[in-house]
Amino acid sequence: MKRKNKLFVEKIKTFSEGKFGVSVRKLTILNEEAFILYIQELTDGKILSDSIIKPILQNGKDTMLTIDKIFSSVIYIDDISMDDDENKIEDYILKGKSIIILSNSEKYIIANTLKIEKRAVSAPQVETTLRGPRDSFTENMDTNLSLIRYRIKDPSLRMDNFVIGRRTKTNVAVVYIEDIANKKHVDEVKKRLDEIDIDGVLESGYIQKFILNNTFDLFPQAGIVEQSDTACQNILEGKLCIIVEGSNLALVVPKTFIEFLDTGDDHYENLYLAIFSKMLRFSALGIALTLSALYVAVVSFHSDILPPQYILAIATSRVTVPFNAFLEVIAMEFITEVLREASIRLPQQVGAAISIVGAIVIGQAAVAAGLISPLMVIIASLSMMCSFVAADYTIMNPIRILKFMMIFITGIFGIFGFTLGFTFIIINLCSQTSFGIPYFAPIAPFNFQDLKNYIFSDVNLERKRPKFLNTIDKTRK
Amino acid sequence: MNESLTNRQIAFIIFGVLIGYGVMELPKNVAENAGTGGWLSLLIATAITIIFAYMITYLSYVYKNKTIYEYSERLTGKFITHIFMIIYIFYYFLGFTMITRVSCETIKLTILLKTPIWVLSLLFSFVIYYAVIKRLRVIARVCEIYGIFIIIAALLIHTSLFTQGKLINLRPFFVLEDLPLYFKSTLNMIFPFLGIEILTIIPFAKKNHKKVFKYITLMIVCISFFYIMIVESCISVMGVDEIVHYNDALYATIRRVDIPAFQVIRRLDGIFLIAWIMAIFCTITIWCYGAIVLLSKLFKKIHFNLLAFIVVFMGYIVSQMPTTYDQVKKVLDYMSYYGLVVMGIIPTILFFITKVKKYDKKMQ
Amino acid sequence: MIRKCSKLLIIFIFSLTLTSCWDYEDIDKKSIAISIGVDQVADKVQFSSEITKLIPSQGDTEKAQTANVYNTVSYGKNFEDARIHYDAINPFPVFLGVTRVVIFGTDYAKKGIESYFNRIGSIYDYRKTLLPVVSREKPTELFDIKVEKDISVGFLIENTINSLANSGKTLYPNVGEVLSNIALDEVGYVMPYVGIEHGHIVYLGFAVMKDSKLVGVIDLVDTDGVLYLLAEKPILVEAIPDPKKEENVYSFRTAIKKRKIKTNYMNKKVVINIDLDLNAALRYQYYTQPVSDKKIKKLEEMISEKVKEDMRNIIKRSQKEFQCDIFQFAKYFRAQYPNIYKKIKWEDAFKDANVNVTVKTKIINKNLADPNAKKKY
Amino acid sequence: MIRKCSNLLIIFIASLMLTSCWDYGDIDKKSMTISIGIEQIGDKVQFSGELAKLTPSKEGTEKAQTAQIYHTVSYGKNFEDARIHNDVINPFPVFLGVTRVVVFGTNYAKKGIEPYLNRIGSIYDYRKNLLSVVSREKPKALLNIKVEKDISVGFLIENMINSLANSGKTLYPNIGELLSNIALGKVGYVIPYVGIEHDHIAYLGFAVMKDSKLVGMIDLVDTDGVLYLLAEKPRLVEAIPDPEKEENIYSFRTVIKKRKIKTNYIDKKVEINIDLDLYAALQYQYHVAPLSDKKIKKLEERISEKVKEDIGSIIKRAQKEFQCDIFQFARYFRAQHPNIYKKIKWEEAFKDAAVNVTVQTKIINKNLEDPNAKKKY
Repeated sequence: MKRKNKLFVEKIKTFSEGKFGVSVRKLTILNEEAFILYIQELTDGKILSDSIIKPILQNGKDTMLTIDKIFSSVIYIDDISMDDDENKIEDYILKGKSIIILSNSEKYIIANTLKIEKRAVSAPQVETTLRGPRDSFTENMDTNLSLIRYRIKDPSLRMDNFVIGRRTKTNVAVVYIEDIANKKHVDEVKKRLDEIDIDGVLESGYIQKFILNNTFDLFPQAGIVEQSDTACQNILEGKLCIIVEGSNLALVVPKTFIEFLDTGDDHYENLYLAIFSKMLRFSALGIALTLSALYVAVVSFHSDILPPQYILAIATSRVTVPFNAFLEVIAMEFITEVLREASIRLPQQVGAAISIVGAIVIGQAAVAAGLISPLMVIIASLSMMCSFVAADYTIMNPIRILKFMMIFITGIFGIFGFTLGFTFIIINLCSQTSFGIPYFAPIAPFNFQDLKNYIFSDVNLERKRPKFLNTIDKTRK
Repeated sequence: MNESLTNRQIAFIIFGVLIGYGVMELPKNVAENAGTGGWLSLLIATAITIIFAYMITYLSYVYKNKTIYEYSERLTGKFITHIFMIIYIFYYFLGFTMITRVSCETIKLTILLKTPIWVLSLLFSFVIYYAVIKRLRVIARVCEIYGIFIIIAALLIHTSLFTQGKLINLRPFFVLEDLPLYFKSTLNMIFPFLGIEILTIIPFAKKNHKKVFKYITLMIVCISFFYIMIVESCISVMGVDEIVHYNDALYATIRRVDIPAFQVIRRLDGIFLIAWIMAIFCTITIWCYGAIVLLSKLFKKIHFNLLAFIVVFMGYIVSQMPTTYDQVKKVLDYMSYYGLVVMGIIPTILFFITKVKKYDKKMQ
Repeated sequence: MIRKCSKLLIIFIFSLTLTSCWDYEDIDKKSIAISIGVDQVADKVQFSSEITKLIPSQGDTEKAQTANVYNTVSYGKNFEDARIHYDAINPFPVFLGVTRVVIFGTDYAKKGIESYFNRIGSIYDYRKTLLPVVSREKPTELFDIKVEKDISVGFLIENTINSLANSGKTLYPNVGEVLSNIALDEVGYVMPYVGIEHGHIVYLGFAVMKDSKLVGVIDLVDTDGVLYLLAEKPILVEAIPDPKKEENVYSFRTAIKKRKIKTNYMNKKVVINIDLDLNAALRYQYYTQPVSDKKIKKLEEMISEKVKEDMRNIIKRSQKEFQCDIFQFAKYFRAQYPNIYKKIKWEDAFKDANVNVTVKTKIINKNLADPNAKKKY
Repeated sequence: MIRKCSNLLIIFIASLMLTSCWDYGDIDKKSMTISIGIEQIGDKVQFSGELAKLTPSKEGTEKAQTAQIYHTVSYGKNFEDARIHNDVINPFPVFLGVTRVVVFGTNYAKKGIEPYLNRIGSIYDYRKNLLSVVSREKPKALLNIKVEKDISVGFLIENMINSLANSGKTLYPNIGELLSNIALGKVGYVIPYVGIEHDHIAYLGFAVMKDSKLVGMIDLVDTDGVLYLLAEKPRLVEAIPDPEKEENIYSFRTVIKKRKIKTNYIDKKVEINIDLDLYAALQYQYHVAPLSDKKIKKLEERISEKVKEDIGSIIKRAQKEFQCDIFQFARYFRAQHPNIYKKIKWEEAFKDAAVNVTVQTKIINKNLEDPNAKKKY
């Protein structure tokens, strides 16, 4: 009986040396001492004193307190439990819990007094939309889960919790609706999350790297989501949302190529605007990838594709330019990429101004100095603007890289190289799978219904959930 | 490895195989053999192809998820199957190399004058190798996307060609006395229809039920209308006498037309080139895939990717061998007769054996 | 103590280096010479050149306009003398890094241009990839021509020769190659020959230089032979009349597939065997006639015959008229028989060397045309 | 192992490809020909070209201004020779993708333009929908005219013929159509004929080509007949004098409603029936005079009569003077009787073919005017 107590006392002794940053509070009540172990930075001092120390001291004045009595009738905290395993004490304390040990008791009480500073729920920065709720995810796990929970009040909403990272022990929650999400996907995600063996997870990006099926795949297979309503939309559709403690961007898995271009507010606007903005985004994606390459193909290889007036106009505008078209395009694209990177890295006040000023001033000066043809400045800035169009910016990163590949191959083979470069990208896209679902789903293995629903993205027309997800509960209505 | 494709993907694979290099000199062959009444011989050729296609689909339909190797082994025994396999492999390999070579030759003579041939076919081989090692399902998906793009581009181009052409060039539509000529000319109109036999290597799964026949015949009819549209629009622009002089008849016609209505793309050769190179890519990838699959059936031990590398590498070497353009053309002419054997005779033999031995009843 | 004076030392060295930057000079503070003309007038050497005028013209728009050009002329007993007179005129030090072309007048070329080549080889900022050209008229006349097609005469000549060389119709010998030929002194070399016709600067053909002295000119029409021998990738057009019907001409574009030059030395006589494999592509016929295989064979022979004819009489001309090995066969002979080469005197050996040329042509395509298509009606 | 060597292979090939871009040539490094003139002088072929000068004029304004023009001339015994002499003048490789018009001189047209048409058909960067024109004066003179109305002579001619063709007053035959007529063999064709009138470039009518040789000229005035037969949508103006009062003229604009050409072959003679339905719209009367229905009937007959006479005379002229089927009736005959066409020789058959023309006109509107309104006072 006494053995367990002796271990507890040793534990208290080691902690009280103050090496671990754990503070020990001794309370003497009637005939015995009670010890409260907690980490200063992680506990809410007010709760500790009001709902633990005060009641113990008051009740301890006149009655004999045993551990069970304290547990059941003294402490006011809601989340409270009992345990007797001594080496779990450290974990509980590190998790921000406080431990109450009586000098002669065999068990100890674990009370959740966690309090860390958290950002208020603010408007989305990454995925800003015109119409749509403003509350986006924050770094705090509970707020994120509460944002989802209050939107989907479905009993079968499951939030499986995982602890990943030997040292950081970050909580990762996989949120899905049990009778919609496809069993195979859920198990696959769980299997991969369990397999992760790493010392620390700091952002959802880490998790994303692990659940890819091949690290060298060019296109992202998990979408990021910052707005809680888009997250709930995906969960309702049958996808899984992975929320990582300490990161404000949740992951949505599995995600196909065209869903990266689908913003939340398409579903709220009227039908025609949704269709129009979808077409706009697709053509912008195409322009971002191919416009510079086509400029090189037309100016330097087969310039008789254009009618005569256009050829003469381009030729006269390019006369003073010392570089050939290929180098000019590479230089201009490089400048626009540098500007984009600079505008992100610079602090907020300076950043926005720099990118616009930079693009115009450099463009204008380059044209005035006769280094770049005016047409090229237009093309470079247009393709830069087009690359901001996608709702989920992660799809645009590979496009920016592939643009250079297309320019190089067109610079060598003209239209022939252009077509084969484009084919190379299409093959790569079609061969990729995101959790078993073909990446180019509604287009490549063609399904008219899904494609229609995707383009219209109108809730009352959409009777069925996308077939490629093959969810358990098929119908929406 | 489940290689099952949806009916729609099978139809688009046939579209990808048929529409390729044959389209480029189709107007010339038709005009040379059958004059302005060529559309009739095209229809006759389509009818024959539909019959062959029906037979091959029936075979694949009866022997679910089996390729020709398996069900011909069942029907005709090991030895004959090996002969068939060698015939098919050589046919696919020859097709793959010669079409690559003749397309690179045409691309060199039309748009990239100073680029050497070996570089063009090297780039082709790279992309084809990348496509082939991704296996049939990815090729089917690519063919689906490209099929739609090619159809849209073709409709745009050929309707505008019709507006520029003269109706009088198309007449006389039908000359009674020339009827035997039309039948005779279907013989050398086989080349554009070569490719149906690819169905033998596509294993049908349960989901390819009865409707697959409808899909395939519908696609072949749509392809034949596609061909007739091309031939009639080219003859309407160039006239029967002029078009026989150009081996790249379709490209010559497109370079001859200037549609003031589309302001920027008034010269259509930009769109046409992209669509045509995509079509060539689909054809060559599927022919190459055919050769590799059958080879992998014979040499089970060698890993598929290694086999693919060998076939593509050998194909590249063989495609550099012929020195002049006319040699390649001669090989392609023999290919069309060889194609008759592969597309016609062997499937009919297997079809009759199945019917005679009533295997199809047993398999149900 | 060392600490104290080391600081002093650093300051002193620092100030020294700051004040005197030796090689520093802005590009716009230099008079940039675009092309140099060298000619012999009586006993004086004449330097004439085109220098870019960098003063912004009156309508000063911030758009950088291409430089326009002014000409200068200076005379002197020898190069150094002429150069001093030349410097005396220019406001800024002369910068030769941009020079595109050196034009030698005919009289100077006749006297010998080796001396100026060595000068080019040695002066620091002269680029060795400079284009040397011999001109029929005087360089000063050439520079006085009003040029609308290009920025200046220098650019025009260099662009013309460059575009012709890229399309395989002439040679683009740069100073480096000429210097190496001079070093191998038993051989001559050819240089582009330009002149003025109807107010246009025109490439007339090749100037043949023996011991760097102008000995003759090869007209444009018969430069084919030289190109088949010397050019890297000559792409030439041969117009072959139809054997039966004279006025139907077949136009072929020929490209070299393989060129082998073998020399051997038999009973005191040098034998040079040149064999050439040509790929010919029939571009079009004046009047489309069916072309049977037999006729293809016939045409192949006629092309080989014509090309052999061209090469043979250009070599005969270089043996008889110019009497010098302008095709640098010496290099091949020395490569194959180094010891014999040391013994014999190559100039005379070359003069009476017998040369046999074998040409095989193969018509590879008919430019996607099918002349023998059967007409329906 | 394969993985390792395949990486090596890829790097090697990538670097190889990067260094040598074979077909690379920027558009502004090309001398773009706007129009080409071909003339036969003695036994030499003369190419005179009009090229776009891309060097911006001295006042380099900000907006891209239209290109200026410069001219080149070159001679040669055949096209290939003339082309080389043309290349030696231009600083950059010649680019023919922008060519607007090909001008044939009269004596070259007389000798036969088929060779040059085949050349256009085969050269890669020639656009086949080029306009070809025969000029009365020498092409060199035509191209050197100072033009203020348009950028250059080439653009001027092309825009002029194009606008006339769009308004149905002339034909716009591009090279493609001419080549298919030549391939058809037994027919002639007409090409626009231009010349210089009081130093303005003017469209003079049609040049008639038999076996691609110039045999005659149809003046502008009597081209109506040709347009009624060949143009797709001719819109011509007919001035018809009032039957009673001569000097009051009615001006009609006529449009074709239906045009049917039927041919048949009766006892060894070809018979061509052309029937034509015209819509005529009265534009105005010189002197406004009331117009009764009877008079409208009368005017309709007069119009049909005039058009019938125009067409009849031009066909008779084609049969007698030019003796060749310039209206390509052969196509209609072949379409309707293919086997007879195989048997007979069309040139002779056409010469003595019986042609009957029937024209019906219908006056559809009087341009919203009411000439027979009764005046009150």
